[in-house]
Amino acid sequence: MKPENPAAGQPEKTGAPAKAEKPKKVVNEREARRLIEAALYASGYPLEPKTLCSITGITSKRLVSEIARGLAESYRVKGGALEIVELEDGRFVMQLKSRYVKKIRRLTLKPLLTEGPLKTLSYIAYRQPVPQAKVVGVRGPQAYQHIARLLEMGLVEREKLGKTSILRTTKIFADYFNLSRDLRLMRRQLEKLFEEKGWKPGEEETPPMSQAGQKLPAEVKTAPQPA
Amino acid sequence: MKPENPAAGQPEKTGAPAKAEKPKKVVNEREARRLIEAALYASGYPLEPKTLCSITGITSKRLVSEIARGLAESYRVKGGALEIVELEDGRFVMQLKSRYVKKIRRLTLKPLLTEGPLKTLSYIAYRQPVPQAKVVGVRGPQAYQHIARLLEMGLVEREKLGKTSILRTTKIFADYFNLSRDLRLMRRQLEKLFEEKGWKPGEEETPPMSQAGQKLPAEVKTAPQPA
Amino acid sequence: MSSEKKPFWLKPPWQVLFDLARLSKVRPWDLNIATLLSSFLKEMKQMGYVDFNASGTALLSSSIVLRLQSERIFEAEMEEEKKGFERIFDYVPPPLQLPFRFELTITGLEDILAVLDEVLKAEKAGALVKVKRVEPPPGDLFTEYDKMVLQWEQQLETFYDKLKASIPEGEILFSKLAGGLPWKEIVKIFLMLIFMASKGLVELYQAEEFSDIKIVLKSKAVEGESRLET
Repeated sequence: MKPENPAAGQPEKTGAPAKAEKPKKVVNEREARRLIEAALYASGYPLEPKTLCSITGITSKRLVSEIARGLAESYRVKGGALEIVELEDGRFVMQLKSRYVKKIRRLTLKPLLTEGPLKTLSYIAYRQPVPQAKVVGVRGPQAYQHIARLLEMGLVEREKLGKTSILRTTKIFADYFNLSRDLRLMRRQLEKLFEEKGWKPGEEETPPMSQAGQKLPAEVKTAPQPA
Repeated sequence: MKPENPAAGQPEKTGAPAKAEKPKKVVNEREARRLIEAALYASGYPLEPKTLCSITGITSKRLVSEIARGLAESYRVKGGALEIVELEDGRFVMQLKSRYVKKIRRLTLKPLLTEGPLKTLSYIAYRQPVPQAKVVGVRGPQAYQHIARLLEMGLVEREKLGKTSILRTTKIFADYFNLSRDLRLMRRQLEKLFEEKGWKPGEEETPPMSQAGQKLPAEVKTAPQPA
Repeated sequence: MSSEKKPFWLKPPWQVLFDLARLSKVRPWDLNIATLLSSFLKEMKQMGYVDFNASGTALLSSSIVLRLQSERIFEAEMEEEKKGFERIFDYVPPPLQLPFRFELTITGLEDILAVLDEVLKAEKAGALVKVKRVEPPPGDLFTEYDKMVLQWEQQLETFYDKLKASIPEGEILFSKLAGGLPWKEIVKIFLMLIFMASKGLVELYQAEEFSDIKIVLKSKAVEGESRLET
């Protein structure tokens, strides 16, 4: 092991020394695409076209966005577990398709949200702006912990309105699902997302959750999980 | 010292009967491939075929390795910035091709851990298996928080031995930093690395602190295990 | 005593600070303690001498008002929290699974080695810190508070129900109620009674300092009255 050589053990033997620390020169489109892919993979957060320009050395934001869009399309066509999403504001992000998240939970070094906080998040997103007391009333007292975690992660924000605490989702939340920042529009988008999961707003039929220990009626009222 | 499996980290005997933890529904190969991709992406460190079996529900390590190899091949053909590499010991890892590593440095990359928890982790790694009380004695009371974080991330595990809590690093730690999973070997590796630097643990002048950003992410991505 | 001969502090607006019976009737947030006290001090200075008795009383009253003010806030919060725990039915949509985004980190083995050297130096220097087990750091203050209030409310409720069931006569002496219990429990019961008294669930009577406390369940009394009426 040669820790002083960071590339040690990398099976790649391209022989091409990575000399370009300053990729200012215009690179070809294929290379730009790879650089964008590298940047999106490494960052773990949405990147602006401006940043992608600086990484690739391309000066046109439009061009860089086009290349990124092409990359996103190639991911979509390949149909793998990863996706590159262009957000409403023109930023790009690489992520795991959400249906795979549960399955890889134990492998990640990044602690992930469990089902409880995720449901609380769903509820806040659906009913926002919603008083904290209502969220707790529906989700049970453990919602206080969920809310604390969601606040910590920046997915939800709390605002004092007199004696009441009002909760709503943040831009970070909207970024994750590429939702509109307009609350009404977001609600419609969310309804669509929920429908895709087999849930219809206001529908009475709500088979009990399979998990044991679901004591709160609110918990029982949730729609079945997709397998 | 916990009786470590001496074969841990060694190339797997593909002929050995695979004991899947919970025989899950066998997924089709395409879906298995996506699950492997998801797992490799999410972990960021090398995964054993055994782990990939448990993620995909496939019982044969040979089959799972074959699928992973197919996935690696598709990455190679695509020629992007990412690659999937099969290490000498049969583990698979997804990583950024080394020539792109330098180029994405300008992005704000987060450290795995801040300095405090990192110090606590390094101490545990060097002195393991080590009583928690000793770690706290050397590192101060804030070490309790560090330990909690390290446990949550799965880098460290705690075992009760009577009234004493014993700490040691996990396989994930070894895989992440490309160290042997055998604790004695790991210590020897750490000592050797110290010597290579001309340092004597805790005796000479502090080596210059590595600058954040100078650490190449590729280093995090593991190289093949030393034999 | 004619009003002319009264010291200035027994006149409005300071008068309220020296009349405890009245103090308990005012709405605490109607009093501007800061203004009241600064004008009181100004008047006192003008008098040419300081009456420590009066100043002491003013100080005591101010602290009572401040306490009442904070209690009001607390009550309001409690009210909100209580409302929060009423079970509400609403349709809860299924959990939205957040997509996972990998983050390449810049921590490598070299970082481990660099910090390890420092740690081992500290170890060698015998810089062993004597450490007491510390509790994990408090989480979000509001959450902790919320949890505490919830627990407290639940305990209070259970305790009150038990009390109602176990003393049909509606009153009991504290010594009888808490006799034989561990010290910690006694303190807990005492605090709960104080809390219940402030909520008007019980009345507490103590003939003199350090004498036994008589606890009278208010609902019992009310029920008793209503039974008598019928």
